[in-house]
Amino acid sequence: MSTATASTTLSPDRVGQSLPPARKARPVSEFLSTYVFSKDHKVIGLQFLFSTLLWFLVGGLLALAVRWQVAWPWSDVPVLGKLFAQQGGQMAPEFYTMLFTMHATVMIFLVIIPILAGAFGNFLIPLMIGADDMAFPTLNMLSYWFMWPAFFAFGASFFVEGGAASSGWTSYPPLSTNVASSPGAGMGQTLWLVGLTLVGVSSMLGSVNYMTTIILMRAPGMTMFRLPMTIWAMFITAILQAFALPVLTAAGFMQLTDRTLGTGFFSPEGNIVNNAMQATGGGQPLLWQHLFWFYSHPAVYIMILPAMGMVSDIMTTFARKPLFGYRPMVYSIAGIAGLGFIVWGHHMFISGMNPALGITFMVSTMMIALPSAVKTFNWLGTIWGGRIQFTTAMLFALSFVSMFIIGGLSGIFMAATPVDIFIHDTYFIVAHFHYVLFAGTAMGVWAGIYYWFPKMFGRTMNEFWGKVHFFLTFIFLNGTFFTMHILGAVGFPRRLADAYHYETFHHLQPLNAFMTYCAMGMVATQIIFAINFFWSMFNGPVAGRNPWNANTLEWTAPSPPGHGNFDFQPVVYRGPYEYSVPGVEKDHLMQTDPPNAAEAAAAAAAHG
Amino acid sequence: MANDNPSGGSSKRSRLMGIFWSLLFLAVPVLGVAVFIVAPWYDIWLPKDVSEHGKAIDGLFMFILALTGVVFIATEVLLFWFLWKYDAASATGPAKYIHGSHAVEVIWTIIPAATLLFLAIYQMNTWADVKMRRPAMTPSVEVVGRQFEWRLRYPGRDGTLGTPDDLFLVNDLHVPADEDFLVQLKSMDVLHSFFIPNLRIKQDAVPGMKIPVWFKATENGEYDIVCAELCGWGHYKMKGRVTVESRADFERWLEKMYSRQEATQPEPLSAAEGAAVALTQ
Amino acid sequence: MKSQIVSRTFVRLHSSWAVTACSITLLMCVPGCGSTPAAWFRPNMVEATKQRLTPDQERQVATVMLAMFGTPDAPIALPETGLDEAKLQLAAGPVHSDIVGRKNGLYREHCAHCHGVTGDGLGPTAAFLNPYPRDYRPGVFKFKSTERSDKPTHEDLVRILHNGIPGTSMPSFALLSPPKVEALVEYVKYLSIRGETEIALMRAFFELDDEAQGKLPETREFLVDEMLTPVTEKWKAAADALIAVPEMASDLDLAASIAKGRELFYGDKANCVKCHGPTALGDGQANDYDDWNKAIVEVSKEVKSGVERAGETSTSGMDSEALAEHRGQLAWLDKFGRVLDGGDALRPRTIQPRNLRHGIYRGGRRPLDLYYRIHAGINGAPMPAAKGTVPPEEIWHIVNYVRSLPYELDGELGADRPMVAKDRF
Amino acid sequence: MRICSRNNADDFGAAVSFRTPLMAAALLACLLTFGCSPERVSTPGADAGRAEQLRATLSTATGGGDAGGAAASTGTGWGTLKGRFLFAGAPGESKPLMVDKDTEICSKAGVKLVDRSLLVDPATKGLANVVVFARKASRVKETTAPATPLIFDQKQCEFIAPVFAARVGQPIDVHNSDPIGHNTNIAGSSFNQLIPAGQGTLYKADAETGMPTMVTCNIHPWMKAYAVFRKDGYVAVSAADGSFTIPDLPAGEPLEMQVWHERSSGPNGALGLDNPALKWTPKGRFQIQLTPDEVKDIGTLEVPASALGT
Repeated sequence: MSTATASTTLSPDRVGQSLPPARKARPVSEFLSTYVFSKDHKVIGLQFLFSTLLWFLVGGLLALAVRWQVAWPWSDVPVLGKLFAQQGGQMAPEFYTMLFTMHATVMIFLVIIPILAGAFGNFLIPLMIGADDMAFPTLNMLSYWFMWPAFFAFGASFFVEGGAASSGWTSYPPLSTNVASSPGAGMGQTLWLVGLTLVGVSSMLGSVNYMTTIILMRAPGMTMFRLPMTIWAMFITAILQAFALPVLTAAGFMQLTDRTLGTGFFSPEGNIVNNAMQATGGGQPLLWQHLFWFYSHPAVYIMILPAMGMVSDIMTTFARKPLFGYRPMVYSIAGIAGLGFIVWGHHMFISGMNPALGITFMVSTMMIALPSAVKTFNWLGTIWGGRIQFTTAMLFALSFVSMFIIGGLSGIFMAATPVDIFIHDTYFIVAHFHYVLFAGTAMGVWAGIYYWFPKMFGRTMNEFWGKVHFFLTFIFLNGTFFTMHILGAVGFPRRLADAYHYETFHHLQPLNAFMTYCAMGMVATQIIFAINFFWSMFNGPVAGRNPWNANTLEWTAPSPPGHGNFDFQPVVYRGPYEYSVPGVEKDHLMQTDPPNAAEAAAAAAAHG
Repeated sequence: MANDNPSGGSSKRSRLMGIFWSLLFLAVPVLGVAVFIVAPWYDIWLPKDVSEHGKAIDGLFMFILALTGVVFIATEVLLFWFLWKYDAASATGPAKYIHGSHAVEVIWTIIPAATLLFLAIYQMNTWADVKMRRPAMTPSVEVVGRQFEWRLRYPGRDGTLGTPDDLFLVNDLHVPADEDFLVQLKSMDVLHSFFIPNLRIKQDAVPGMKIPVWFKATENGEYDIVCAELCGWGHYKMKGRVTVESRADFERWLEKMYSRQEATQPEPLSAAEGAAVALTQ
Repeated sequence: MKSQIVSRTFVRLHSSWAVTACSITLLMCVPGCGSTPAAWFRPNMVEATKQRLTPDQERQVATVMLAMFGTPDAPIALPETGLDEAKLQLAAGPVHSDIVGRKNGLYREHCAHCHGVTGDGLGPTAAFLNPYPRDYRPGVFKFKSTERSDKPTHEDLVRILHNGIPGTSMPSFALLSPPKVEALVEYVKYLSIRGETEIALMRAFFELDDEAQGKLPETREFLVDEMLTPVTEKWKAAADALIAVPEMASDLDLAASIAKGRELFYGDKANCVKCHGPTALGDGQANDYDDWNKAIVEVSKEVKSGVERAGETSTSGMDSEALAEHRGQLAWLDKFGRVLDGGDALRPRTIQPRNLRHGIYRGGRRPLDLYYRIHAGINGAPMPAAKGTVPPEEIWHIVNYVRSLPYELDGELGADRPMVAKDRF
Repeated sequence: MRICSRNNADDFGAAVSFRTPLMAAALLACLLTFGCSPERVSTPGADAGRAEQLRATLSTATGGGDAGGAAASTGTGWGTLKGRFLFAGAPGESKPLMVDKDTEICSKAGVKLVDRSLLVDPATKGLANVVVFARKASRVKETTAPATPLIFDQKQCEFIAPVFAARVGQPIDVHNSDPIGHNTNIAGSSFNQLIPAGQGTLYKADAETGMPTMVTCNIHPWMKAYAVFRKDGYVAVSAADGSFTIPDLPAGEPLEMQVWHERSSGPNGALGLDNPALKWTPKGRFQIQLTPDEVKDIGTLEVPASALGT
C-alpha cells in the first residue's frame, strides 16, 4: 500500500494539478466529496477540530451554569431561568445534577478525546511521518461520521422527558440502571449510553488507523526513533484506546440491557428504589466500577499523552534546542501506558472494594507518578540552556508543564489511601483532574492550535491577541481551579446542589463566588480566541512552509498542504530535534536536509 | 509583533516581554504557597479532627503536602529561572546542543522512585487501622442509606439487630465518646457515601453489601454527616448529624428514644418539636 | 494552487458553519436573558375544567385568589385564616438570606421541587416519585391524630416534618431548626387553605342562580364568610378533635394479644386480609386508587366516554342551537383532554396496600400511630375505619400483631417466605 | 438578534471575516447578561389592579349580614310534584362488572353483576335513578320528617339501592347482609367504615351534598352507589318506571328544582333537557310554582340518548 501511494506521490505532474474537467462538471458531488464526505486526513482533522470546538463552547456554558448554582444556590439563573419560570427562575436540583453530568460527558467524550486523537492525530500523523494520507482513508472518514449520531444522541438527550443523563459521567449503577431512581435515569441515560458507544466506535476506527499508518507508512529513513514525540504519543494513545475501549463498550451494553431487559448485571437482589421493590437482581454495583475504570483510567492518559507529545515538539522548536532525553521520554510514555492498565482501582479505594486490594492499587498508583516526573524533568532539561522565544504557542506549552506539575503532585494525595479517605469525592479531586485536563490538556491543545494553525490554514494567528488570550486564560484558570484544593482540604464534596446547609461548609460560599467569577472570566476570554481564530483564517499574515523554522516533516509541505500532502517524496536523514547544531549556519536542520560533515562531527562529539 | 517573530532579533521590548512572562510563571509557586499559608487563617482548612485515627490521616496529609510542596517550589522556580536566563532576547550565543544525559536520567528516576515507594509503605499501617483491623464486636448501629436520608437502627437492649426491641431513627446518630463504635453500613436503593468530615470517615454504602465502618470519637459535640457519593437529585440534602456524648448520656438518650418509639399515648413532643410548639404559643 | 483553493474554501465553509452554530447559541441565550418571571400560583385547571368554567370565570377566580392570598413571593393571610404572616414570610419567596443572615424562602428550598410552588404536588420531580408527592389543595392529610374527616393538628404536621414518611420520598427534616419547621408547617397550612378555597370558588359557579350571569359576587360576605371561613374553621377545630385512645390493658399478655390480633387480621370482622393479603405483603388489593388519583381516573373516564359519544352523534339534522351546544361540548372535551395530558395532572397510579412485613410504617411506628390508623382509617386512602365495629381492646390486639409481623417466624408463613425486616428494612 | 439572523441567512465565508467579530461581540454580550435584572411579571390570567381593590374591600371588616340568601317565604300551604322520566333511545346491553374477589359470594348462582348506571324499564321505557330535588325551600313541613332509620343494605357485593336519598341527620342503618365483610365509603364525608358480615352501623349525614356523592366499597372496588342528603328532604329518586313524587313542597312561591342522573353529560351530572315550558336550563334546573294542595304532574319528560353518556 505504502509503495503504491509513494508512486503516486512521486509522479511530478500532480504538483499544482488543477481539477479535471469531468469533475468540475458535477459541482455538487465535487463539493460533497471534497468538504463533507472527504477522505483527506486533513479535511477530516479539521472537521473534528471545528466540531469539537463547538462542543467545547457548549461544555463551557454548562460549566458556567454549574458554577452559578455552586456559588449562589437557588438564586434565579440568568440565562436558563426561562426554563423553570414556574419555579421563579430557580434551578431545580435534578437539573443541576444533569448539568454537571453533561458538562463532564461533553468535555471528555466530545471535546478532549476527539480533539486530540481526531483533530490533531488526523491532521498531523501523515504529515509528520511523511505519508500522503492515512492507511485507511474510508475508515478515517467513518470515524468522523460516527461522531454525528453520537452528537445527536447526546444533544437530543437534553430534550427528552426527565432531561439528559444525571447520574454523573461515571454513571454508577444502580442510580443509572434503575429507571425509578432519578429523572435523568430515563430516556436520557439510554441516549447517553448509545452516544457513548458510538463515540467508542469512532475512536476505535481512528486508533486502528493510526497504528497501521504509523507502523506501515513512514517515509524512507523515518525509523521509529526518529519519530517526533507527538507521533509517539499518538501511537501509544492509539494502542491504549484499542485495548481499553472494548471493555467500556461491553460494560455499556451490559448497562443498557440492565435498563431495557432487566438483566441485572449491576443490581443486587431485593433493592428498594423509589419505594418499589426491584424485580431483578443477582448483580453487583461494584462490577460496573471495575469495568468502567478499567477503560476510564487509561482514558485519562488518552486525554493527556498526545498533549504531552505536542508540547515536547513545540518546546524544542521555541527553545531552539534538542529534546532532552528523547528515549527516556519515549520510555516514560510507554511506562505510563503500561502502568495505566493496573491502577484503575485507585478510583475505588472507599467504594467497598476489598481494602487489601486497595493497597495493591495504591502501590501501582504511586509508581505511575514516576514516568510523569521523568517527563517533567526532561522538559525542564529541554529549556535549560535554550534560546527561548516567547511565542503564544510556547507560552501555552510552558504553562502546560507548569500546570501539569500541580496536577501531577496533587495526584499523590489521592494515591495515598488514608488521605483519600478524607479527600475522595471532594473538590480536591475536582481540582486535580481540572489541572490535568483543563490546565494541562486544554493548554496543550491551544499550544497546538497556535503552532500548527499556519499549516492548517496557510496563515499565522495574531500573536498579540494570542498572548492576551493566554494571559487571561492563565490567570482565570488558576483563580478558578487552584482554590479548589483548599475547598477540598475542608472536605467540600463535589456534586452538591447546595452544600451551605452543612455547618462544616457554610463559610465557603464567598470563595465559591470568587471561583465562579473567575470561571465567567475564563469563558469570556475564549471570545478573544474565537475572533482571533476566524479572523486570522482570512486576514492573518500569510505563512510560508516553515514559519517557525521547525524540523519535523510537516513543515516541508506547502501550507496548507493539498491532497497527497507533499510535493516531493520526503526522505528522512535524522531525528526531529536537531536545533542549534554547532557549525551549521542556520540554527536548525530539518529531518529532510541531507547530512553534512559539520553536523556529523558535532553529533559524534555530542554522543561521544 | 516583529519582535515576536521567531527569527526576530533581541530588541529591548522583547526582553521586557521575556521578563514579564518569566515573572508570570514565578507567580505560580509564590501565590500557590501563599494560598496554602493564608487559607488556615480563614478556617478554610482541614476541619477539627475528633477521631482517634484522624491524627494519622492529617499527619500524612501534612507530610505529603510538605513533600510535594518542596518539589512544587523547586520545579516551578527552576522553570522560572530557565525562562529568565535563557530568553532568546537576552542570552547570547547559540543554544546548548545536547540530547540528554544518562547519569541525570538515572538520578532523577531513582530518587523519586525511592521516595514514592517509601510513601506507599509508610502509609499502609494507617490504612490497615482504618479499613482492615476491624474491632471484634457486634455492630453498635446499622446505618442504611436511602434517597435521601440516613435510616438508623440501634440493636436495642438485647444487643442484636433484627429483633422487636430495635430502635429506629432517622439522620440523628448518637455515639458514646472514647469507645470503639462499629457501624454496619448498608444501602436500600443506590450508592451513598457515609462521610463524617470531623471523624475522617468516608465509606460508600453499596446496595447488597454490609460494610463495617469503625471509629473512636474523642470529643463530645455535634458534627455533620454528609453524603459523598452522588445518589440522585436530592444528593445535596442527604444530611445527618452525629452527636458524640458520654456513655451515660448516650444510654439515657437511647432509653428516651425507645420509650418514645413504644408510646401508646400522645406524649410530650421531642425537644425540637417541643421548642417548635412553644414558639406557636 | 489547487491545494490552497481546496483548503481555503473548506475553511470558509467550516467557519460559516461555526458562525451559524454560534449564532444559534446566541438565539438560545438572548431570550433567556432579561425577565425571569416571578413565581406564580398555578390555577387548579382540573377543577376549573371539570366545572366547565369560561375563561372569564377562570380569570375571576385567579383575581380573587390573588386578592385573598397574594403570590408565592408575597403571600397574604387574611385574619380569618388564623395564619401567622411573619412565619409565612420566612417560608415564602425565592431562597435568600436577609440582612441578619436569616434564611428565607424555606418552602422553595426544601419542598417546592416535589410539592410544587403551588402545593399542588406537581413540582419538577413529582412525576418521577412513587408515591406522588401530596397535593395539598383538597386539604386532605393522611397521617394525623384526629378523626378521618378532621384536619391534622399542628403537632401532626410538625411530626411528619420531623420524622419524614418512610416508604415514600418524603425525607426527615429533623435537623431543621424549630422556627424553620414552624414556618414550613404554617406555609403548608396556607397552601392547603388556599387550595381548598380555590376549589370552593370554582364549585360555587355551578350553585349560582341564573340571574348571577355566571359571575361570583365579589363581596366580603360571599368570599370570606361563605368560601373561606368554612375551610379555616375546620383547621381551627383540629386541635380539639384528638382521638381519645384508651390505654392498652397493662396486664396484657403480648403473645396472647398477638394471637388474637392474628385472628382479627384474618377474620371477617376487621377483614385486614382482604387488602393486605394472606401473607400481609400488601398483595390483597391491587386495582384501587386513592382519592387524588381516583379524581383523575373519574374525569378521564368522563372525557373518554364524552369523546366517544361526540364521535357517534351526527351533526346533521341538528338545529343551530343544538349544533352550537354540540360544538361547545366538543371544545370542552378537547380542553379537558389537554389539561389532563398537560402539566396539570399526573398519570393516575393505583394504590398498594401496605406491605406489613417490611417494618416500614409511613404514619409512624409507635403503637399509638398504628392505633390511629386502624381506629380512624386513612383519609384519602381506601383504608376504612374500624371504630364502632371493632372495640378498642381488639384494635390494640391488631396493633400488636401488625408490629410483630416483620419478625414473625418463617415457619408460619409457609412456602412463599417474604423478605422480613431481619434481612432488610 | 438581527445580527444573528443575518449570519444565519448568509451562508458563505466571504463576509465572515468582518461578521465574525460582530457575532463574537454579540456572544460576549450574551455571556455578560449574567447581571441583567429580572423585571417581575405578575400572576398570569389574574387582573392585578382589580385584585388590589378587592383586597381593600376584603380587609374592611363589615358586619356579616345574612349571607345565606334563603328564599323569602311568601306563600302558604303545601303541594305535590309528580313526573315521569322516559328514556328516548336504545339503552343497549349494560356491561358486566369485573368481579375478581370473593366470587363464590359475589356471583352466586352465576348471577353476573352488571353496571347499573343506566336502568331503563323495557316495558315502560321508564328511566330509573334520576334524582330530583328542590334547590331552596323557604319552609319545611315538619310532620314530614321521617324518624325510622333508613336501611342502606348491601347483598351479593352490590349496594341494593344504586341511588338513595336521605335527609340530613336522618339515621341510616348502613347494613351488610353478606357473609363477608365490606366497607362503605361515602365520598366527601367522614364515613368510611368496616361493615362486618351480617352487621350494620348507624350513620347520620352531617351536611348537605350538593349533587349526589359516590358511595363505594374499597374491598370490592366494583361496588358503587350514589347518595344525596338534603336538609329539607325535598328530594326524590325516580322509580323503575321512571316516575317520581315529591310531596309537601311549599306552595305559593317559585321553586327551582335540580335534576341529576349518573350518566348525564351535563356539568356535575346535571340533567339538561330541552323543555322551554319548564324553563329547563343546561344546569339541569326547572322552575315550578305550586298552589296549595295542588298535585302538579309535569307529565312525562323525554330524556334523549344524547343527554346521557353511553
